[in-house]
Amino acid sequence: MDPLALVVQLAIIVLAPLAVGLLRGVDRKLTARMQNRRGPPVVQPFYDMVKLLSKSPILINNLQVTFAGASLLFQAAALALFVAGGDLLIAFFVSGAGSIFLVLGAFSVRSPYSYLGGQRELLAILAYEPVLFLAVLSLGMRSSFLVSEFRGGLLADLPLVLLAMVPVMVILLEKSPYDVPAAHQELVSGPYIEYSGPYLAIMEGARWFQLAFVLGVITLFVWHDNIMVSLLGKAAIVLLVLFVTIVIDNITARLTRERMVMFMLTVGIALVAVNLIYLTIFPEGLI
Amino acid sequence: MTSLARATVIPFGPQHAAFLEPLNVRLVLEEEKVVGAELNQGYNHRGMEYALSLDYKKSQYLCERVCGICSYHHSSCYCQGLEALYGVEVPMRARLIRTIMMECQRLTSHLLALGHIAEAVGYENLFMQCFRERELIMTLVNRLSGNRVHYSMNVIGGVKRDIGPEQVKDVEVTMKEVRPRLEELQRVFRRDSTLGKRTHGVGRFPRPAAEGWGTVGPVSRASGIPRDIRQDGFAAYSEVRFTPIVREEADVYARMMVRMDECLQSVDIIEECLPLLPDGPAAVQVKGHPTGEAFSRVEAPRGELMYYIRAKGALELDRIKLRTPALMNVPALLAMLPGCQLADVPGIVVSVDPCICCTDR
Amino acid sequence: MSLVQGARRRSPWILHFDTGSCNGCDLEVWALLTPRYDVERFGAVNKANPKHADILLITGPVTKKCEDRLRNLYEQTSGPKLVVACGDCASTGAPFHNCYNVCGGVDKVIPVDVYVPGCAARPEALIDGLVLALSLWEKRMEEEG
Amino acid sequence: MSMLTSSLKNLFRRPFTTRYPRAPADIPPGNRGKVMWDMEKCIFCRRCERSCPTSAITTNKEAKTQRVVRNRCIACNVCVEVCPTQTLSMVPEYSKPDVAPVAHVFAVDLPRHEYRVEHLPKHGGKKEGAK
Ligand code: SF4
Ligand code: SF4
Ligand code: SF4
Ligand code: SF4
Ligand code: SF4
Ligand code: SF4
Ligand code: SF4
Repeated sequence: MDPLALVVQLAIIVLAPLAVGLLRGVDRKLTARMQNRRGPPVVQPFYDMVKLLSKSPILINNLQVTFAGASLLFQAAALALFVAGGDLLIAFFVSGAGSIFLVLGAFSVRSPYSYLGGQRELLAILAYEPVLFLAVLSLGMRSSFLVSEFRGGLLADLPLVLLAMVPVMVILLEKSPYDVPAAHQELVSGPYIEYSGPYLAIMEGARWFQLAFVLGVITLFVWHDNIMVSLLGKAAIVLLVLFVTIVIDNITARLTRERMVMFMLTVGIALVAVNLIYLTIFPEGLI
Repeated sequence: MTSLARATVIPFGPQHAAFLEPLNVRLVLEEEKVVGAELNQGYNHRGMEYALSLDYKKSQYLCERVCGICSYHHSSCYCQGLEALYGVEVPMRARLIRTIMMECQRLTSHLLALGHIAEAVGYENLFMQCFRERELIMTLVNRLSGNRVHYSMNVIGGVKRDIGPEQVKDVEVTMKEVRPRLEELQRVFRRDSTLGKRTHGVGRFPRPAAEGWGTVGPVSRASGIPRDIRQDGFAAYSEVRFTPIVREEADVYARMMVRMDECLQSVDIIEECLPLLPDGPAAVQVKGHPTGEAFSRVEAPRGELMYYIRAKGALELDRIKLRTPALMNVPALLAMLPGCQLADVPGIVVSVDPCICCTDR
Repeated sequence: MSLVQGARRRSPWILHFDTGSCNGCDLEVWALLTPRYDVERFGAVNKANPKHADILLITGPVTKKCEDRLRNLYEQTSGPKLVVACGDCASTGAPFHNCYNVCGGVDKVIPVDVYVPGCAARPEALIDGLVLALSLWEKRMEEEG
Repeated sequence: MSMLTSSLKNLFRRPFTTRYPRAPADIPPGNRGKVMWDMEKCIFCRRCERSCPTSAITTNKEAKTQRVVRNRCIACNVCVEVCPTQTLSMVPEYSKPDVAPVAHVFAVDLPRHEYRVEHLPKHGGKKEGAK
C-alpha cells in the first residue's frame, strides 16, 4: 500500500476521536449558551480526560477493567476498519460488540444502579442499533459496502435515512429525550457509576471512538469529486446533525425507555423503509 | 422479561443527584416497577426544638435556620407567636413588609420547586430558566434584606429593617420585569408536550388520600382541597384579595401548575401591597419576658407552618414545637410511589417538594 | 506534570452533600450550577457520584446520622481530592452549636481543606472557595506523591 | 414550541452569567457582610458578646480587644443593634474563605476597622474511622 495513504489513514484514526472530543466541547458550549449561561471552554473534554487519567484508580474487580478495555479496543477497531476502507458492515458489527462490552462492564459490578444502568444501556442499544444497521445497509446497497470504493452523493437519495440518524445520535450523545441509560436523576451515572479515574477515561475514550465511527457513517452521505468541497460538505453535515440534536436536547424532557424503544423501532425503521421503498420504485433518486 | 424479574432494592439518597437534601427512600423494584417504598428520615435531625427553647431572643435567628428555603416564614411565624404572648398589636407597615417578603420568598421557593421538577424529569434547560428567573428575586431580596437566604428582618413586635421609598420602587421595577418572564415559563409548563408526557397522570394522589394523609399546601390544593392559611389573614393578607389556586387532576402536573400559578399570584399580591404601605413606625417595643402559650400559623410555600410556644416568664421557653409542612407532605410519598416506574420516582418525589431540614429539624 | 496540573485545575468535578444544613447553603451551591453563576465555565460539573468527584462541597454541621455517610463518601472518592466546608455550619457548626445531635462542623469527621464563611455563604464566596481549593492542587499532589 | 424559540434566542443573547471573579462581585450596598469595630468607641460593656446568637464574639476587657470568629458569625446584625456606643457597624463586603477557620481581632492600638488575623486550629477529622 502507498505509504503516504497509510500515514494519512493513521493520522485520521488518531485525529478523528480528538475531533469528536472537540465536538463534545462545542456541544457543551452551545448547550450552555442555549440555556443563557456561559459554559465551559470548548477544549473542556480534554481537560476532563487528562484529569481522569491522572486520578488514582480504584478498582472494583478485574473483569470491569477487562470489559472497559475491550470496549475501547473494539470501538477503535471499528474506526480503523472504516478509515482503512474496510467493510462497512463488519465495522458496524465490531462497533456493536464494543457497546455490548460496556453493558457487560456495568453488569460485572454489584451496584444496583450499575445493574439498572446496564439494563437500560442494553435497551438503548436495542433501540438504536437496528436503525443504525439499516442506515449502514442502505448506504452500502446504494453504493458499496467497501468504504474504499464508496462513492457518495447519497444525500439526495437517502434524506430520510439521514433523518433517522438524528435520533440515533440523540441516544449516542445521551441527550434528552432519550438519555435513558445515564439518567442521573434516577441512576446517578448509570453504567459508569462504578468506574473511576482512568477507567472512566477509558470508557469515555471508547465513546469517542464510537462517535467517530458513527459520525464517519454520516459523512458518507456527502461526496464530491473535488476533495475540498467534499470535506467541507462532510464537516457541514456532521455539524448540522449535531446542532439539531443539541436543539432537541434543550426543548424536551426525558421520555421513558418504553417510548424510546417504541419510537426507534417504529418511526426510525419506518423512515429508512419508506426511503428504501421509494428508491426501489424510483431508482433515479428523490431529487 | 418478567420471568427474569427479581426484586432489587435500591436506596435513593441520602446523597443523590435529584435531591438537595439527605432523604433516604428505599425502593423495592421489580424490573423497573416500584413495588415497595420505605422512607428513612432523620438524616437532618439536629435537635432544633431543644436549642430553640434556650433563649427566646436568640431563637429568632436560629428559627430561620430551621430551613433556608422559607426562613422568613419561620421567623415570621415565631415572631407572631411571641407577639401573641406579649399581646402587642404589630403596626400595619410591619405587617405589609412581612407580607411582601413572604411572597418574595414564596417566589424563590416555588421557582426552586419548579426547576427541581423540570430537572427531575430530565428537562435541563427548563431547570436553568427557572433558576435564572429565581436569581432576579434572590438579588432583589438581597438588596432589601441584606442577605440572599436569611433575611433576619423580623423582631418581636415588627420588622427591624424598613423598606424605603427607593426600595419600593426597586420592588415595583423587579416585579414588572419578572411578570412577563414568569408568564413565559407558565406557557412552557402548561403546554410543553414532553414535559406533559412525564407529568400528566403520574403520581396520582386523589382527594380522599390527600385528606387522609393530612397533606397541606400546594400538594393538597393540587388534589382539590381549597385550603390556604393565607385566607386567615395573618400578617397583611386580610388586606389583599386573592383566591387559593386549586386543581383537580391530583397528579405531578397539577402540583407543578399550582406552584406555577401561585408564582404569578405572588407577584399580584406584592404589587397590591406596595401602595398600601402606610407611614409610621415598623415595630413596637416589647417589655419583659413572655408568659403563656400560643399557636401561630402561616402559609409557608409548602403549606401550613405552625409554631406552638409555651413560656413562663424566663429567657428560656418552656416548650417550643414546630409542625412543618414537609412533615405532613413527605410521608404521602408512601402512597404515591408504589406502582410507579423508576423513571417517575424523582418527578413524584420532587413534586411534593420534600424539604427534609424542617421535617427532621 | 504541568499539563496534568492545568487539566486538574480546569476540571473540578463536584460532589455536593448536605449533612443536615438548613438548605441555605445548598441552594447557593445550586445557584453555582445555574445560569447566573454557572461554574461550568471553570469546568466544574456536579457529578453526584463520589467515584467521579474531585471536590467535595459539604454543607451542614454533620448530624450524628450523617456522620458515617460522610466518612463513606470521603473514602469512596478517589484521590487526589479536596474538601470544601460551605458555610458557617459546615465550618464550625456555629448556628447549631446548641443542638444536641450535631458533630459541629465537617472537620470533626473528615479533613477539610477550605472553610467558606457566611450564613448563607454567598455564591461569590463559594466561587472564591473553589478557586482557593483549586490553587491547593499542587500541594495536594506533592503530598500524595 | 416556545422553548425552541427561547433556546435559539438565548444562543444569540448575552449570557446571564456574571464575570466573577474576573469582574467585581455584585454586592448591594445594604448587604450584611461582616461586622467591624471602631475600637476607640468601645466601652467593653460586653453587650455584643452576650447577645450574639452564635457566640462568635469574645470581648477581652483586660487586653482591650474584640475578637470575632468569621466562620461563626451569621451576620444577623444583632451586635450592631445592641451596642450602646455605635462601636459596631456592618459593612457590605463578605468574609473570604480560607484554609482554616478565621478569627479577626480588633484592638485599641490598631487603626479604625483594622484587625489582626488569627487562624483557628483545624480538626483533622477522626483519624481511624470511628465506626
Ligand atoms: S427516639 Fe426515635 S430513633 Fe431514637 S430510639 Fe426512639 S424511635 Fe428510635
Ligand atoms: S429530652 Fe432531649 S436532651 Fe433530654 S435525653 Fe431526650 S433528646 Fe436528650
Ligand atoms: S417545608 Fe420546611 S424545609 Fe421546606 S421550605 Fe418550608 S420550612 Fe423549609
Ligand atoms: S418529631 Fe422531631 S422533636 Fe419529635 S421526636 Fe421526632 S425528631 Fe424529635
Ligand atoms: S451556614 Fe447558615 S445558611 Fe448555610 S447551611 Fe448553615 S445555617 Fe444554613
Ligand atoms: S456592645 Fe459595643 S461598647 Fe459594648 S462591648 Fe460590644 S462593641 Fe463594645
Ligand atoms: S452579626 Fe450576629 S452573629 Fe455576627 S457577631 Fe454580630 S451578633 Fe454575632
